Amino acid sequence: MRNEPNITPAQVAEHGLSEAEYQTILNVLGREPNLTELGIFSVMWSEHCSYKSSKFWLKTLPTEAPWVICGPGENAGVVDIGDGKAAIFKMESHNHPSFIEPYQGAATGVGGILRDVFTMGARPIANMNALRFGAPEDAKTRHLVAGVVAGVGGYGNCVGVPTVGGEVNFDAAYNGNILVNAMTVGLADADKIFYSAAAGIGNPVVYVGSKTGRDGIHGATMASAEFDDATEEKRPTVQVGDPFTEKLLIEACLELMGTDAIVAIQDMGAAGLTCSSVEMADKGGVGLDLDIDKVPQRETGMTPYEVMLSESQERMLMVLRPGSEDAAKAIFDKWQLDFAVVGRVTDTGRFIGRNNGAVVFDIPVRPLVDESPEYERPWVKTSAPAPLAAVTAPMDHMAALQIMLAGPDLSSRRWVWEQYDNSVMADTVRKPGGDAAIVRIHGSNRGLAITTDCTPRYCLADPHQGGAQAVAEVWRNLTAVGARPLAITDCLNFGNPERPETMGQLVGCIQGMGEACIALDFPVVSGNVSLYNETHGQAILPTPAIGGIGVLDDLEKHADLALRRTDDQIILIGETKGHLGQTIYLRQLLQRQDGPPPPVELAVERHNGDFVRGLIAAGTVDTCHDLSDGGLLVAAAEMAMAGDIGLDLNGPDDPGFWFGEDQGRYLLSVPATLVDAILQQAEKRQVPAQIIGRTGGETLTLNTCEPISLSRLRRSHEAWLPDYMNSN
Amino acid sequence: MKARVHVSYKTGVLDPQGKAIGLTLKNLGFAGIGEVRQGKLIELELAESDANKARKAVEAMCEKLLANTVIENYAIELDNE
Amino acid sequence: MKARVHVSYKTGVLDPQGKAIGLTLKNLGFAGIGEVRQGKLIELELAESDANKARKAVEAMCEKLLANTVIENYAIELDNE
Amino acid sequence: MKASVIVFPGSNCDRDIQVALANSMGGPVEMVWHGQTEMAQTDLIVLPGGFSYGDYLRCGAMSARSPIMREVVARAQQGVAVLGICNGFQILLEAGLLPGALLLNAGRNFVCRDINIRVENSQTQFTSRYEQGQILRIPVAHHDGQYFADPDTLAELQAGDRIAFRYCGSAGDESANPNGSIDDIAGIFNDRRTVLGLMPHPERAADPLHGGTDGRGLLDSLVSALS
Ligand SMILES: Nc1ncnc2c1ncn2[C@@H]1O[C@H](COP(=O)(O)OP(=O)(O)O)[C@@H](O)[C@H]1O
Ligand SMILES: [Mg+2]
Repeated sequence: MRNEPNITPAQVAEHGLSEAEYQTILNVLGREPNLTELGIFSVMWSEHCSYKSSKFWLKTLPTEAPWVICGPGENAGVVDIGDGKAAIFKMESHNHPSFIEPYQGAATGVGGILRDVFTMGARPIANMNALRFGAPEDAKTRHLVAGVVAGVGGYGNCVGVPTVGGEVNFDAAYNGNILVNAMTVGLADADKIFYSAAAGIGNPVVYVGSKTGRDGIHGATMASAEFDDATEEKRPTVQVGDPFTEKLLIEACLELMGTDAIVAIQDMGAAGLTCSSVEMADKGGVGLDLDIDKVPQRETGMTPYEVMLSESQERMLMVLRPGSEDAAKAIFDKWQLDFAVVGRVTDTGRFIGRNNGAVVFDIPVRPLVDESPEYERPWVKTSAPAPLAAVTAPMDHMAALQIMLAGPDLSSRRWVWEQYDNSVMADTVRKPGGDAAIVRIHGSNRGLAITTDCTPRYCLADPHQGGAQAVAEVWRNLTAVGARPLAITDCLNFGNPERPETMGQLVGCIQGMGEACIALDFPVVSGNVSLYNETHGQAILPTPAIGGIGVLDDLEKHADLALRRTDDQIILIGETKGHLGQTIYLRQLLQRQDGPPPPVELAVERHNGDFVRGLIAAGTVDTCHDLSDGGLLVAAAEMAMAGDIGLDLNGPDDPGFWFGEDQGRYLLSVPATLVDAILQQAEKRQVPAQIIGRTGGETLTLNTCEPISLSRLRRSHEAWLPDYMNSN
Repeated sequence: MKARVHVSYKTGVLDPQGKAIGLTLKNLGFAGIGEVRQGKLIELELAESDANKARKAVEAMCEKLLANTVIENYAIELDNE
Repeated sequence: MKARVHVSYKTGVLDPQGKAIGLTLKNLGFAGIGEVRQGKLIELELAESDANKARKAVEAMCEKLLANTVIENYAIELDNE
Repeated sequence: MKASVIVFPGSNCDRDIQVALANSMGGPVEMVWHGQTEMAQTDLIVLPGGFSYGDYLRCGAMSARSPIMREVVARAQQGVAVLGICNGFQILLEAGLLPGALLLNAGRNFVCRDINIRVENSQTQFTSRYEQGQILRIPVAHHDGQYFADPDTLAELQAGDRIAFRYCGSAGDESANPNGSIDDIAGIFNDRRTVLGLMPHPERAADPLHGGTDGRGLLDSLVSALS
């Protein structure tokens, strides 16, 4: 081992390690680490890589179902979707880099999640993006929205994977800490999944993709630290994405995966070469020897520390079968990508790095992973919200609707998704704008439905209900297009877990999510945790973003929210109690954020959803929209605007009826001839169903309110976001 | 007065465009090509005729808009200076 | 030897990027800004040490790849020339 | 009929056009790697959409200098039909097979949207299945789709009936130009009308599940002319 100066307490602190953690390192090594070793421990034990604050609670989430091929623990989750195919998917955060450099931060976020998915042998077929920004009035918001959206599009469009949906929220709680969560869904043959466990003593360890530079050194530790005014200093840790190289990497990897050369494969994400090699070695129960000087390098004079901790993008690590190196190299040469044998699998159980022959680090693999800290952080249960104070309607319902549809919460997101190529690959069946996107399983008549959802204001008021609601809404959005929900991925964005209140939010949300997953048979198969999302002690809203997929067995039988016919009857499915607590109505029209969020009754949710899905699968219903933000009247208006067909609605005058956000509800538009049969079936199944209107004309009409023309409604609904972005 | 602002990636920042250009030049048969970097050149016409003031103004423009100082450097050239 | 190639739009070709920069600068409160144009600056490291030969080579690169002469002009600067 | 799709590094609509063409032809479509210098006999060469070479430097610039392009130019000169879609259109311009250039969208953002185009010349092997003046609904998805030509070139295109498609509103009259293209141009022919370049993606409107099949006529026209 090279002689190096002793590690100082300041260096330990700089690496984000506590004294106790440093003690463990001393015990593991039986000696003092050198700087490279300290760096390796620090990234492996960062919150981002070790999940030290959340592991305990994550273990409580249900992860199994007969159709789950691979749950959490690998690069992404894998579920069987029938016909010998598997869907592989995951969501991941890139919050901190996107706040510092929105374009590149968002772009490299998309690149990272794509790699997690094609690492496992899948061709990526769809991207999603769940975005949370500060208040529109905040000076930085516009610039951040522009940069993030351009970055998501810039990367996804270039690699040729359609971005088919997502969400956008604005709230002052994100002013200093935006959320950029990206999800990728891929498709593979169910019997050709690739895993990351290294195996085969003596097998070559191969590095492919881009060269290693000094980018993002300590990126993983940055994602685990709070922001402060020194943030500027950390700037060079931002990386520039190269989607062109990523596209080549996808093609080259998939080509190599068509042969039998690969024993194990892992992308280099956070903590780069360190994390990927250690994980591969640990999963396989083997050791790994690396020749650091063999790693392709973009810059001269890089130290082993820098090579091991670099977060350069577009790189992968593989263990190959001996003798297959030349054939593999030929493929990467064809795609003009770097290829280098950088090490061997060993039976020592140690992770050893050599630079020009000299050992520069030597760490036992198991303890590096197993001894990683795990904290059962103290937490306090979020206190129950006070009951909702009385609500009086500030204006007539149609006026309220117009304001809501033309505001930051509910206005059209077209300005965003038109910057994303949503139809490349020519398999997009339902583009953004509906409840869930639908992508055809290539070459078949089956499809995957995909959505992401979370209602952070509910999670703030009641984490438990909010966590359950996020899962339920995903399930409902998949159901609303007729898909059979299969599984979810999550991206848990929270503040500083060392604060018991924040930890309480995390615990509450996970508990609520878990309950919903069990009740809906909807396991978690992958996910990501992003903590310390706060600036100057101001935490974000608790935001457990959920991404879900479902399968459609016959694409001819799916539903869409756009009205298709005049003289249809509109049927409301589910019970409407008129729950106004934490609604958009309160928030936007009365500037109030009180009361409990709507309760999620999981059994009812499932019962109503199964009923609706049955109608769609039977071909009886082709027009359906679930009820969420904004409630009934907003959903009805969205259906009318999308289909360019008017609506005449009738019901009680109570604002709770039209704007309440009761869960487990759907609107159906059905030809008059089918109405009776549907209502009878509903009655038999004890599913609440009632007629609330009919389609036709060019206006939206509600009871005795003044009708509004659809074109006017649409104009203001479409205008808010582009107007906001174009004004400065 | 005319100002020319040259914006380029900081050293150490990956320049995917430059990389691809270098590759293509090699594929086209050009030999002896080392690193290739692509930057932006922004040319501005300014009403200001005092060079000092002009430089100050352009510097402010760079900091505020023209360069992304997280990953880019800038250099300013003024006509008649 | 280092070569710098400056590629800019020919007059008459719309430059939406330059236009938008000009507009944003005005919105940011900068006054007295006339036309703004955005071009590219490509920097190449060359093994060639003879300036004449280097210029010839870079000219060929421009004609073959670096500039689209339908819409763009180019200018070459060599270090040590 | 034999059709070949050229695959460049970064092409990403190669499979899409392959599938759509195969459906129209009822037979297989050859994929040709850009690094090849030769190509089997073929009746149609397609340069697909995508981000070849990442659209770095200029869209299509590096692909236009790929080894296979020498052969594509030679075949085009012999009169073999060549179709360039989106990035393929950009490559055709960079390769000099069509005049003009494609610049950054006037709105400076990537734009992905269903738009209307009007068939301006139905008397060609690319468009015979359409009516003159027919309005088609087809998606565009591009960042650099603003067609530009100097006044002389533009006049030549207009006089020679070489404008294939123009962006238009749903009634076919008012302008609904998504990228600021000069004269609302969405696609152009070479002087012999054997080469077509266009920004919209017919292969994404070729199947009922795409939400429309207006792009299919272009492929069917080629199949009926070249079979
Ligand atoms: N960032 C985004 N990227 C792509 N599509 C988006 C984005 N934000 C919203 N959308 C799309 O806009 C539509 C409305 O979004 P949202 O109101 O969140 O739907 P829902 O209430 O059904 O969950 C959806 O189709 C969604 O996919
Ligand atoms: Mg919905």
